[in-house]
Amino acid sequence: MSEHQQRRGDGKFGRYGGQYVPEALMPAIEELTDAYERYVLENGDGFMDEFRRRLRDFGGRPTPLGRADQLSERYGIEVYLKREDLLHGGAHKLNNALGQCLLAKYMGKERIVAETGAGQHGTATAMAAAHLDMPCEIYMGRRDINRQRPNVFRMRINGAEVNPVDVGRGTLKEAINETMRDWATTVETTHYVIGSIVGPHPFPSMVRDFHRPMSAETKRQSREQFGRLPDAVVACAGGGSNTMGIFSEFTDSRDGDDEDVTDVDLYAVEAGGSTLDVDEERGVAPNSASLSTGSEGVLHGARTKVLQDTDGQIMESHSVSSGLDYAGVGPELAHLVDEGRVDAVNVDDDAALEAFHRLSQAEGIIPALETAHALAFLEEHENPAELGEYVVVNVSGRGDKDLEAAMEETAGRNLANAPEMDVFEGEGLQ
Amino acid sequence: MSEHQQRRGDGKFGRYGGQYVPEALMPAIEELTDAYERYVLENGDGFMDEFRRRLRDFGGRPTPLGRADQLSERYGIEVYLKREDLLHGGAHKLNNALGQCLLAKYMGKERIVAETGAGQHGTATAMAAAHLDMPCEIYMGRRDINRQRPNVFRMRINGAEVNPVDVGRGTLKEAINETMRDWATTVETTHYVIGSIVGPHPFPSMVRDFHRPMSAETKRQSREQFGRLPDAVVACAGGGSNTMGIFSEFTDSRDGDDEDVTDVDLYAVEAGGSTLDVDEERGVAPNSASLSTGSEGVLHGARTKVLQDTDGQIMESHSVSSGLDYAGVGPELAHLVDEGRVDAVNVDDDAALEAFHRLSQAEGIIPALETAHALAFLEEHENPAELGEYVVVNVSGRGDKDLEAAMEETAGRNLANAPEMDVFEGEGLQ
Amino acid sequence: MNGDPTPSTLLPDGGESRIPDAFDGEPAFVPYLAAGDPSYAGADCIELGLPFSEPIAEGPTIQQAVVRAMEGGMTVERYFEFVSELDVDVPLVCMTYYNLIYRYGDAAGPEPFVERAAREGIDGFVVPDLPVEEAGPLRAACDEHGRDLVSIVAPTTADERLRRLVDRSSGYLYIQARLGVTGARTSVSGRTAESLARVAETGTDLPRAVGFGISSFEQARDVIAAGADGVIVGSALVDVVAEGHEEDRPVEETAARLEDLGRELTEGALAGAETGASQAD
Amino acid sequence: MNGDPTPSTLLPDGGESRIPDAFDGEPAFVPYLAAGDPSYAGADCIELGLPFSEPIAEGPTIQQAVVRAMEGGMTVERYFEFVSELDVDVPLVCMTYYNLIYRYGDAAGPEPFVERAAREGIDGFVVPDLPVEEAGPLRAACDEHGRDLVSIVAPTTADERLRRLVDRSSGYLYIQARLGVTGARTSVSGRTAESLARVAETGTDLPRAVGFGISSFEQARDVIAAGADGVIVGSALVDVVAEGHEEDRPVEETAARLEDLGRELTEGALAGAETGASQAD
Ligand SMILES: Cc1ncc(COP(=O)(O)O)c(C=O)c1O
Ligand SMILES: Cc1ncc(COP(=O)(O)O)c(C=O)c1O
Repeated sequence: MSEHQQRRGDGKFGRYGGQYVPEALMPAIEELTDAYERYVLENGDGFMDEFRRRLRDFGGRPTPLGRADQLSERYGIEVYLKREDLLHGGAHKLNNALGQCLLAKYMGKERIVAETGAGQHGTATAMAAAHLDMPCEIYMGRRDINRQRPNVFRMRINGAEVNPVDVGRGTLKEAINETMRDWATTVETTHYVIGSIVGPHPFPSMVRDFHRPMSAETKRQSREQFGRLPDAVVACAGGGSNTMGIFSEFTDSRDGDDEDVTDVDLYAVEAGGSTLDVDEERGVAPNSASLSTGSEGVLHGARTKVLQDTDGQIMESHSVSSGLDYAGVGPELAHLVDEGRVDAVNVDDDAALEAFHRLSQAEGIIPALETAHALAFLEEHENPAELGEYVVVNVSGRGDKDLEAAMEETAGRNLANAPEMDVFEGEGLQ
Repeated sequence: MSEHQQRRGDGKFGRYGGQYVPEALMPAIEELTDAYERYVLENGDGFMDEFRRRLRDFGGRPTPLGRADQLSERYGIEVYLKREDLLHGGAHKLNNALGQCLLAKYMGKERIVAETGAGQHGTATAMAAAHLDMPCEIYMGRRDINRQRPNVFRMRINGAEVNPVDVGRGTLKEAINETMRDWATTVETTHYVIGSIVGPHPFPSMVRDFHRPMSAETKRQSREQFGRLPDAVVACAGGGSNTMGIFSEFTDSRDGDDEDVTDVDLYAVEAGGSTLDVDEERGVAPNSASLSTGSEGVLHGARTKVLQDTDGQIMESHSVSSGLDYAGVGPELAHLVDEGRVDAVNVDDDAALEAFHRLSQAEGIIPALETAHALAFLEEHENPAELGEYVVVNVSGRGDKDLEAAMEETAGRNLANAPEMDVFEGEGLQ
Repeated sequence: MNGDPTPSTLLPDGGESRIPDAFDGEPAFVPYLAAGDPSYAGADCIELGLPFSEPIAEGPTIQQAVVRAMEGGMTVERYFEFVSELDVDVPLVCMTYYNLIYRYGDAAGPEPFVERAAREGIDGFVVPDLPVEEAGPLRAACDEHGRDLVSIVAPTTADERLRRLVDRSSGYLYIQARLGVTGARTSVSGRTAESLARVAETGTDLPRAVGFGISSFEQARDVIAAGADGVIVGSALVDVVAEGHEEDRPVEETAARLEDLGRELTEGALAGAETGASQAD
Repeated sequence: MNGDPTPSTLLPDGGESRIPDAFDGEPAFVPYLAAGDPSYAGADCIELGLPFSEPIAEGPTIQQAVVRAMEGGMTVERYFEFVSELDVDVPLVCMTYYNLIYRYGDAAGPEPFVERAAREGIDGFVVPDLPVEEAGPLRAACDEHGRDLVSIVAPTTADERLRRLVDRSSGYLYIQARLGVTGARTSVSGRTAESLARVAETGTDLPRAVGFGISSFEQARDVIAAGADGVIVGSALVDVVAEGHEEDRPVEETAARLEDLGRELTEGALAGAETGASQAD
């Protein structure tokens, strides 16, 4: 089997992956698979060249890798931050949104649809679609709409339609279902831009490849800045796109590297929510830790780890961060955890909020609440020195979208390091 | 006179500039002037090396220069965008805030104060101070606090104190006065990080130099991307820091360039507000066009162009964008306009709002309302082709801070290209 | 993946699927009902929905039915109990999503579910999120237990793919009348006729039932006239049930309305059969 | 910039500044009042504020007075009218910011303002935002019209700078008692004594008046005892005026209170002079 065929794959990652979608979508999935192979894997018509150019000139790649001086001191190790928060739109999400919108254009599609949870994928898609002059509709759960109003504004301002999804709890899961329905109706003219490394093949592989620059840059920048690869890379995992994006160059050594990239430890930090315990009765998991506590199932087109009850009904997940609040996870990540290549860990809501404030105050970077989970892992670790000398944390996004949510969630808790809140509540400042 | 001495200057730009500050501050101003010369101009102790490294690893420099496909088509010229909106914090402001906070550290100062209008300089300063582990207090007018709440949140989250200024109209002017008062009290331990190329020498020169990378990158990127320098560079002017930042390499040819940098046309776009007419009676200028309509005066430490009545009382200025809402302008910019090197132009509130929506929808970039003025200049121009073949517009910041303001201001107007607003008002989406 | 196509005539012993009989003779009327809804007499075959929390192929009507059923405490166990108590003498097709089939029982894989379903009297399965590529294990389990696995043919299914799909189907072919999700519509896509013609070209013996949006006499008539062997009616019936729920109607009244609508559609189908026959002349 | 230091004794003809006389003999009491506030008898010299929209060197008390005055319609013209009508026989010092001086009249530059001020009876100027580096043109205009330009000496003013500053001052030296802005405080910075000593070392003949935060008998006593020739009292008096405004007191009552406070401070200054004299023994 040639390198190329191996990369192309069959959409299976060990026992995970596959294409569990309605027949009506299968032709589109096949067409997309062909396009993925032709344009992404083989750079047909110079697709990848244009993609990389637009990532640079529109997206702002490469993003920096920067030393976190205060955190390094705090943990006694060298902490470096990969700054996806500086990508256009404020999160890693644009890598994928731009890649898929561009691919849709190469495929002759006329319309873009996407789901969104936190609104980050939706805003990224709206921006990419506007940039490429394509009409765009975003499905978003009603509850998320209320939690992430600024992102709703942004999508509308970028000219996208935002379609509220009222079914169920009104979060990401329902938005995905609804987008699939749209796609099943409009599949001939429309491309569905999935927001993470989930869904049927070729999405998990394709989305990972669009996010791969994170990893390639981290490799190069680590060598430039401290002369070698890091000992560990830490990223938060919702669907897992920022995780697989920054892990991907370390999971195989296909570039013929001298160094053993597989020596780099990889940590996927899930949202532990309020507790890892599950309320089977009500079908509620007060967390989003599908890698740590989920079981094998089929969700949204792929076999993977999911939060489900004994019948196989998908549970309501929970996280203080909308972007991690999802009952499934990418099949490749599930596989890498099974294989022992990636460590799945988790931190709870409180720890994430504290980490949110810690990074803001110590480094002058307000992280997304999703990202705060990755940072909390360092704090929660009994002995960070065990992680190694150089640790890279993926700052998957900025926290501007989370200001109101973070303030609200902070107000109700007794956090060690939160700023005085009264000033926000109209007394001090209004 | 050597190159170096010429650069150092005496703080005068033709008839403008100087040091009109209380005696108590003069020693600090002298100390700062020494530090500016030693660290910034002479790279003492490797200051500029560290500054450039932190601008890269923390700030995200270089920012991209990217072609605006849709605008280029619309105007029949090649429009390129310099993406300061991708700088950490969301505006060019960080260049200066990081430079001054680092300088304060080299000078052994223990505390940072700053004024802010739109909140962009305040957030940039809060971030830079947190990054460098220095305590920080920001003065902000009460009215601006109410107009720019997200930025207030961000400053607080970054650990800065935000001190409301209740005097007068509660905008930038009053905040500057109040910060000067703080500084006059604490000058021995505190550095005042001025937010634009205003104030007494050495601030105008120093702030310009910290913003100079915008210009140096634009030069290099233009050559890389279209093989020569642009025909024109357009930037919005409040105090004028993003303007002078991106103009500075084109105002002299000190780097011994072959090409005649002075062939590049430079446009400073001021806020025309609702009208250029002035209400002398009430002391109100419904615009912030000090270059176009102001007269020579002394404001906040420098002689420059200011909006004032016949007595010399400073007028209330106005703009839909808080960041341009200032009655003065940097002395160097005033001088360059007098000299004919820079063209001062202006666009009104309506044109700026339309440009805000236009860029968002056409290019997938939501600009700051300040930036929208620079973009509106292209639209308002009778014949953009007269500007030349290649035009660079400085996207000084992103519009996330302006979402609410833009929505509100849009709702009251009859703009050609605004998205339906009902969806934002709770009917459609809430 | 199971490479052996298994036409419905090749059923192992231990109980046979009754589905082939349902399409013998006159056009079949195949109502879709959520388990627990008032049962329906007059059907030739019943698709009985087992609700899944992520009904990605369903329109609003059936989504709401799913929510209703799940809030009413529907579980896989109760579904099977309901099936076993059901007093009808037509074939039953279980319509559900793959995860419920896959997760059932102690061992991973579809076999335990199929085994239990067969035991309770289910004749076959329609699984909207299981394309032929992933259907191997379920196909194997169905073969083992003599059940049918119905394939959906979409308007977008190209000819080559259609052949593969026809080869691996049993029971009947579910011809999807139009793109999109389930839900009652007023007209039937012109592509239905096209699909039926394309299926005919494959030379398959499998009956073709048309579903997605069938809700009226005219629609039933038209699809049968175009060559279908039966009509599948889901949302139109579920709407009647939903209305009954909303307006708190007695179960008998809803059942009577279902019967009326069923009769209308059956008559439409018969009318279509006549047209079809006369056209074929 | 005017290179010639011009001590206050060298005044050209055409009316002389009366300021030197104010510091002859007993310690001088120099109240600061906004133009328009009730006038004050008992002063040796009066600093009369011309309000500017950006009073960067003032604390809240005087900021509020500025707002009051500007809302009351104070203009440069009215200021001069007020000065010309003022019925006091002590020297008057105009305290304002440079822009108002610079902008006055048709020609740019400070000369027209100084000319008019001299004509209306102003003896000198204190301009808080005009350090010696920028004071050349105003100094020249003052010389031309025989007016004094008072320099402020800050606690942060280092010795070399102090010498330059002393050289270019006339009238008196305004010794800033502490860092910060104007405003009444309860104690006087220890740095005041230090400043006075450093000024003494320069050997200048110029009288030294201490201001910034002087509000009580004790403070006045202490600064005079430390070698000052006078006390400048601003915010403490303006507070009395502001209170009068707020509580709508009759002008005479406010004037009486001002007189009381003035007496207290004058007495403090006298007490300080005695201590100073006895210490000098
Ligand atoms: C900033 C940020 N980080 C992480 C995530 C989680 O997604 P993923 O796990 O696919 O990276 C999101 C999703 O919205 C996000 O916005
Ligand atoms: C995005 C942006 N652009 C421009 C300005 C105006 O400042 P300056 O004229 O100094 O660049 C501001 C000030 O807040 C700003 O936030």
